Amino acid sequence: MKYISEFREGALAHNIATSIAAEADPRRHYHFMEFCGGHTHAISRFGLVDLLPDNVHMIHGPGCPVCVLPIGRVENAIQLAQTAELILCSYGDMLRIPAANGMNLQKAKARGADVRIIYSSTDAIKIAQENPQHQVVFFAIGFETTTPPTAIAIKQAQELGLNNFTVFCNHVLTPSAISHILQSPEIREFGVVSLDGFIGPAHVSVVIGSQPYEYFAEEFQKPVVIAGFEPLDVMQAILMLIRQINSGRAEVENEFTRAVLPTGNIKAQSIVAEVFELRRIFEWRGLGLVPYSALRIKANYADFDAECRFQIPALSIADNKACECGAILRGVKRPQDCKIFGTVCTPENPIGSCMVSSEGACAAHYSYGRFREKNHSVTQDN
Amino acid sequence: MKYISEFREGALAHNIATSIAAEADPRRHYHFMEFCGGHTHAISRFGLVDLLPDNVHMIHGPGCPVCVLPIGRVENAIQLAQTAELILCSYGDMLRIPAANGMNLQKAKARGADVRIIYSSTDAIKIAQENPQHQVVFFAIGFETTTPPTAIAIKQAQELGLNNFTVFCNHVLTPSAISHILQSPEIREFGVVSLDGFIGPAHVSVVIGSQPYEYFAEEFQKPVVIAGFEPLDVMQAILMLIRQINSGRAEVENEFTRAVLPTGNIKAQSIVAEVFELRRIFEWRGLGLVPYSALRIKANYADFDAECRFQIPALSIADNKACECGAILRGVKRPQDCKIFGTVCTPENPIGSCMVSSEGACAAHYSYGRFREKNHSVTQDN
Amino acid sequence: MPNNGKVKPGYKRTLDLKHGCVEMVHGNGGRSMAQLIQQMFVAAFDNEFLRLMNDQACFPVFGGRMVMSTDSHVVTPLFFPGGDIGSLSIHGTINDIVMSGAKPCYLAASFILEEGFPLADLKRIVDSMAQATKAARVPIVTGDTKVVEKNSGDGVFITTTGIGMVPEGIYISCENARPGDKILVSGTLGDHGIAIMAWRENLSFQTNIESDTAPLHDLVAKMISTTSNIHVLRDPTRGGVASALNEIAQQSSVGMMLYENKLPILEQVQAACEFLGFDPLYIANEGKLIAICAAEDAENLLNAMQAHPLGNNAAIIGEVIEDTHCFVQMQTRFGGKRVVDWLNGEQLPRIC
Amino acid sequence: MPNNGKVKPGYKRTLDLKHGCVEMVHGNGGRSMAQLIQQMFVAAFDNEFLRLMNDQACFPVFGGRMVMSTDSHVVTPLFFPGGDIGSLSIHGTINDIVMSGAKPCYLAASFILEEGFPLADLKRIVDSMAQATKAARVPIVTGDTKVVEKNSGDGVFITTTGIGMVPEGIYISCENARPGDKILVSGTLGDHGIAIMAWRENLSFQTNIESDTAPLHDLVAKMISTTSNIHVLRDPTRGGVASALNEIAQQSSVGMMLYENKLPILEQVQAACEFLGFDPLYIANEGKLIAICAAEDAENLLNAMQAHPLGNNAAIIGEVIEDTHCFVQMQTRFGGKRVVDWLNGEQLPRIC
Amino acid sequence: MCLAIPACVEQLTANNHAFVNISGIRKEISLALVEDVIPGDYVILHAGFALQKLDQKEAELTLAMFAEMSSLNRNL
Amino acid sequence: MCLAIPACVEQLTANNHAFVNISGIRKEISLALVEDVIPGDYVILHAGFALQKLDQKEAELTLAMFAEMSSLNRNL
Ligand code: SF4
Ligand code: SF4
Ligand SMILES: [Mg+2]
Ligand SMILES: [Mg+2]
Ligand SMILES: [Mg+2]
Ligand SMILES: [Mg+2]
Ligand SMILES: [Mg+2]
Ligand SMILES: [Mg+2]
Ligand SMILES: [Mg+2]
Ligand SMILES: [Mg+2]
Ligand SMILES: [Mg+2]
Ligand SMILES: [Mg+2]
Repeated sequence: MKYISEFREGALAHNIATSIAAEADPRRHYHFMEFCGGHTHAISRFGLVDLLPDNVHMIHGPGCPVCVLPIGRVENAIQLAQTAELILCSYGDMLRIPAANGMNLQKAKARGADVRIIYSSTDAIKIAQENPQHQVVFFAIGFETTTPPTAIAIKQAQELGLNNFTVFCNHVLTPSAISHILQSPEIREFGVVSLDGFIGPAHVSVVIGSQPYEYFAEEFQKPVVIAGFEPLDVMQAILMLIRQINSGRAEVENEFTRAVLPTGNIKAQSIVAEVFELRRIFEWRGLGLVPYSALRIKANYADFDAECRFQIPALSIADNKACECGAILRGVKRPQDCKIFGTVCTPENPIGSCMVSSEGACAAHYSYGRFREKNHSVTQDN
Repeated sequence: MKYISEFREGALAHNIATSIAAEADPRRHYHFMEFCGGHTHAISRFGLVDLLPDNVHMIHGPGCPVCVLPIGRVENAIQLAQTAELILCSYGDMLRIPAANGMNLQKAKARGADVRIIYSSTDAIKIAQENPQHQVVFFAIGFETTTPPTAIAIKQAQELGLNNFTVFCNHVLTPSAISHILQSPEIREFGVVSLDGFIGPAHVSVVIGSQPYEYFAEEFQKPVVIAGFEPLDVMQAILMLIRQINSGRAEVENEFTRAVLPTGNIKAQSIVAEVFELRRIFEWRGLGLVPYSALRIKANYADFDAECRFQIPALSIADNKACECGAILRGVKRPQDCKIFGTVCTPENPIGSCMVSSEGACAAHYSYGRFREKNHSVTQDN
Repeated sequence: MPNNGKVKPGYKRTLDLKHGCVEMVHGNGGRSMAQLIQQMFVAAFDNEFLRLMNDQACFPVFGGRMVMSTDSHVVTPLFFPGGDIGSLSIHGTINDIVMSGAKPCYLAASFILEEGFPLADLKRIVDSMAQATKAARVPIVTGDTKVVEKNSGDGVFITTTGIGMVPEGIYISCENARPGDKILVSGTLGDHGIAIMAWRENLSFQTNIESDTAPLHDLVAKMISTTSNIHVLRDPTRGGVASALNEIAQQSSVGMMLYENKLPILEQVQAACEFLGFDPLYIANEGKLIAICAAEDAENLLNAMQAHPLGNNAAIIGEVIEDTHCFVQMQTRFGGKRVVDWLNGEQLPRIC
Repeated sequence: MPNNGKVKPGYKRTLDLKHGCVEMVHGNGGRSMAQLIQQMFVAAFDNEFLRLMNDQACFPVFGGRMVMSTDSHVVTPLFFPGGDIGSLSIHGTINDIVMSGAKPCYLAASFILEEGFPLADLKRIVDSMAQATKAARVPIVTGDTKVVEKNSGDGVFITTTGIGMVPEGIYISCENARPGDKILVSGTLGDHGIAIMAWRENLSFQTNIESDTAPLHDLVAKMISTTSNIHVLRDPTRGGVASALNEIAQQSSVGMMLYENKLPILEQVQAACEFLGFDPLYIANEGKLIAICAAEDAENLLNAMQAHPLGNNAAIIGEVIEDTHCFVQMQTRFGGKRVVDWLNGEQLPRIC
Repeated sequence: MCLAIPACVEQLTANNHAFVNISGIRKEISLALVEDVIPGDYVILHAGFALQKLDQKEAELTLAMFAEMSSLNRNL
Repeated sequence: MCLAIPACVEQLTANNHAFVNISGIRKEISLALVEDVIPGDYVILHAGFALQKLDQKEAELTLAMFAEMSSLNRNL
């Protein structure tokens, strides 16, 4: 696989690992947050932790759209799906996110809701065309990467004059989330969490470019290295972060030059700007209310806004008390710090959203990393 | 089974048979038409032919609503059933009637049409209430017996204000059919068919009474005995017909006094009169166009008339050329006179309608009487 | 806190049998499926073969003649007076095995579950199967579970397959009917079919007829020990006695003559048939058998059958005759004759 | 004119295989069903046992250890590159039988047909089954057919059940894996699952990957003749290699260590997995097996497998280790380690 | 034509309906087409509707006539 | 987050779509978010859309850097 396989070469990884080991200062610890679930997944899937020295710590951030969607919005989607004569289109990722009472879209589907799993936003348009007598709602989620396809679908619906297609918009913004974390009391006031640098998103940055990160590097004096999602990219980014720290720099560097330009994809940005506008505030699971952190559909396109067409109540539903997702998403705790990790909360019966997506910190640790726990406390059960 | 079992007593049958044998004049033949499929069925099911002398001949008449419905109307029903978002409700009898190209409602259902089999007209009302977003059409067929329940359903729909319920009305009238047969050239002009008397319908007469038959007895000088559908009733009616003929009478007699009054069921008649009116002309399978032989829904109830709500083309589709149903329904031929009886035309793949209902002359002969053919030409096949 | 390595066996969170329902994950080969199989099926059917949880069961057999039979069960409603799809699926296959004179030994059960089917209902069905296998002393030794999307199935379909061993000297098969043989049935006809129909939508009527679903291996064992002259055994399920006899007539190239006045039919069953326009000879039975045996043994066999709880109402209902056309005929109560043909079309409620 | 008594055998009007479709009457036990069975199934599967058309098949067996296995097949789409539900249903059950080391002997096949299913498609499926049984030399000796209403099924479901005899001295079972044993697979992983997915609605992509569906009895016979030290055989179908190995680890109370760089995976399969967000270890195979054998015999066995057409790409992919937690782990290409867990949830196309 | 059977009215129910009993089979039917039906009456049931009351006296008379013919025949 | 992979554009199709090839897997995707894509280009494919052209020269440079580090290490 051209441009994939080359970036997974084990031999090269060993060399970068050797450089990291050589350059990491044994007298200190390095704490890096990979903001993105994509990086979390790569780290787990390829077992990168085994290639890093003990004093280099990877902290999983909130960059997984599945993990950060608040229960209330999932509940809204479930209620939409349960509406008679309504088809809810969703990416496969959303099916297992637990809402209230352990309900999720998959269970709603099993109980009769018409939920269609789509691969692309344009599939939802097709379904709307094929089912003129049904309302078709696209449950749109995701960061800046996934927003442009939603914008295209809305514009397409307008061109086609579809009157049975709407979008339930839940698109969120990466920079706001990073700001929020850096301004959190744990980091800012109490210093409970030391965060020495960020690995910046790969595909989000393809769209928004590297410039938006300059602010963090300057304002918070944290180095940022934008990296691809292949394991060599991640290793290289870690090395680049160590080098910045060792040399006292806090800059935005781009390891993913093959796809990320400083300005990103201007065309995609302008299409998004045409269709969407900022929400004043939006709830993130784990992070709470984050100002200017999400998008909504502009009034011009209100005909395609499910929040205009349907009664969608603002629900704020608290997470399960035992669930530590919030702290985990902010980098304050690790999955194994959660009391119910691997016992009550498992990938089959996730309690928190971090146990759902394979990019979620808890799911990644459960599915890929469990054997590392010294007492193997969480065993294969049955 | 009270009032059923008593009328099936084999011992008593033997006695009536003895009387028939004793009283039938050996020097002549008696040809009796049982107008109704109910009698045809009883004769076949209980093997009554074996109890009659050789000179008493039973001729099966057109009194089976399945057999007389013209292909065009069946085709209309199939097209309705194939309409998107439309539910066609039908009595089970209609499912296998062949229309053009061997299609029938059951095959249409298999190919996706929404056909619901109901036991009562009120079931159709229930289905309409439960499916407000669908058009529900009741495929109403039958003689005077089945018409009142349809009338009740239409009145009920009006009371409930149902705007998704209509009736595709195919109700036909018994007396017109009998007239038509008696006036047919074979009987009237050429005397090809000798018809010495009629066994009059059981349950039709429950509704219309015995008076309507007086006309035939007088005008055509044919005795009529109204009889119940149990085998003893049929035997007794045959005996009564023989006695009338032997004594030169041509009267209307009532064997079915336990349910038939001279005036019939006045209440049912008035409900029917309120909802329906005569059609000027209607096609009968086998008989062709018969004047004033069917009912349509009155203008007052046009909201519930499928022929008003939907485009229902007048289709006149010829029967299969080989099919002798027409001649059989008029008593001119017997099933075994049809070239394709039991070969191309079988109950599994009926070509004509007489092979569909177990009351149809061909089906009755195939399913119950085949063994009687001297050369057993139609064998059990496979 | 993470538990300390002393995990007791079994899934941390057991199946929610109260509110849970079948989901696609229960069929995907992953851990949820393993849990369903473990906690639902293995728990109920427990035996040494199944417990190994291989994709196949292994067991010792002795040489000889073996029979194998399979049936898919797709009944609506799933629960009905006298039984449910679970017990039916066990009895059905045991009976097909037994109709060769064999002793049923092992069963396989395969489930096709519709997404959304309540686990509580599944549990009820599985328990009913477990009870039926226990009563019949025939274990389910292997199985399979598939889940299909909502509206691609109908709650649950169960396919059971059984194997059994035929005792030395027994040769019972549907091509063995001979002119002169007597035709017996083990009890009243049509009970199962009518019990089921009473629960169909748009047809509902009240009755205390119950399904006759029952395993017939005991009865057959007794019959075989009474006479070695049984030529044919057959359970008249779908299509009823009429279709079964037509098939046998074909297979044996014979005709048959039934006596209408000997047919054991419950009055309620007859009444239901009258008002729906059905004929009890075409209605399904699930705990009855047809036996065809040499005339000289018929009375003996009848007595043996009547002495068994499942053969109380057994009767000799006719005889095998010569007929190159293989017609099944009936002497009516009236002294007339008629053909008793195969079932044509479907049994649908009629107005004429 | 009515024909003169010289009726040739067979139904007067044969099934309309061109335009016909399954109707409820094909499942009601009447003559239409008999015709479907005769002209569709018996005609295609013809053999001395089936031809008797009893509700069960009877055949001789020799004493010894016998295996039985059953699987329902519910695949979508019904026809796919490399096979169809028909061949799959034969191979699936033969393979489950064979995974015990047994020689497959007889099959039963039970069909659940959805009203409206085209007879032409059914014929294609049945012919494919017939060909598969012929190629594998394992006859279908008994069967069943049910018809369910439109939208209560999904075209056709096929449940096959097989029985086979285990040769003297063979004891292969999933609880026999021992630390130190080597883990082999017979070929590339995930071909079947990806070939199927390419045809799913809303997911369509073009590929020339074909399903690997194949009967493995020849390969296994060869393997068994090579070494008597095979401890475990398993076909990694639903849930893929990962789920199968987790199950075996549980059953044998061992751990496993896989080597990522030894896994035989077609580049196209890997590519499809990358863009859909799947892992080939969890994708279904239908013509592959996992073998676990004593270390000293592993190379020998590998050579034998590679010499067989169905084992060309066989590889030693890992080893059995001691682990009270029964983890299946993998040494990644990167030199890291990770758990290879059971499949969680469903394999759905993802955006993240 | 026109499948119909005698059924015994057991219990009147709402909306001019009634439960009838046919040898143990109970079914709710409509009385919209008949008048003055009370429990104990027999009605002719067709497609869920009572078409008419059955005149029990006339039924007995008919049966008596059959029986009489019987004895007549025996005397022949 | 944001599963996306490099795919080679093989053939432009109607409505600003194109067939891409990923090691033999062909799929039709939308080019609505990118400009000036021609067959032979690699694009980053996400949820059925090309998000960006892949800069092949930069990719080679990155790989070269990895390789260089490799030789450096060997020299250590
Ligand atoms: S293990 Fe489950 S409950 Fe605990 S933090 Fe993770 S997702 Fe939340
Ligand atoms: S046998 Fe068939 S084709 Fe011939 S008259 Fe009867 S119904 Fe018509
Ligand atoms: Mg069977
Ligand atoms: Mg059976
Ligand atoms: Mg049977
Ligand atoms: Mg299986
Ligand atoms: Mg359903
Ligand atoms: Mg199996
Ligand atoms: Mg299998
Ligand atoms: Mg298997
Ligand atoms: Mg069967
Ligand atoms: Mg379907």
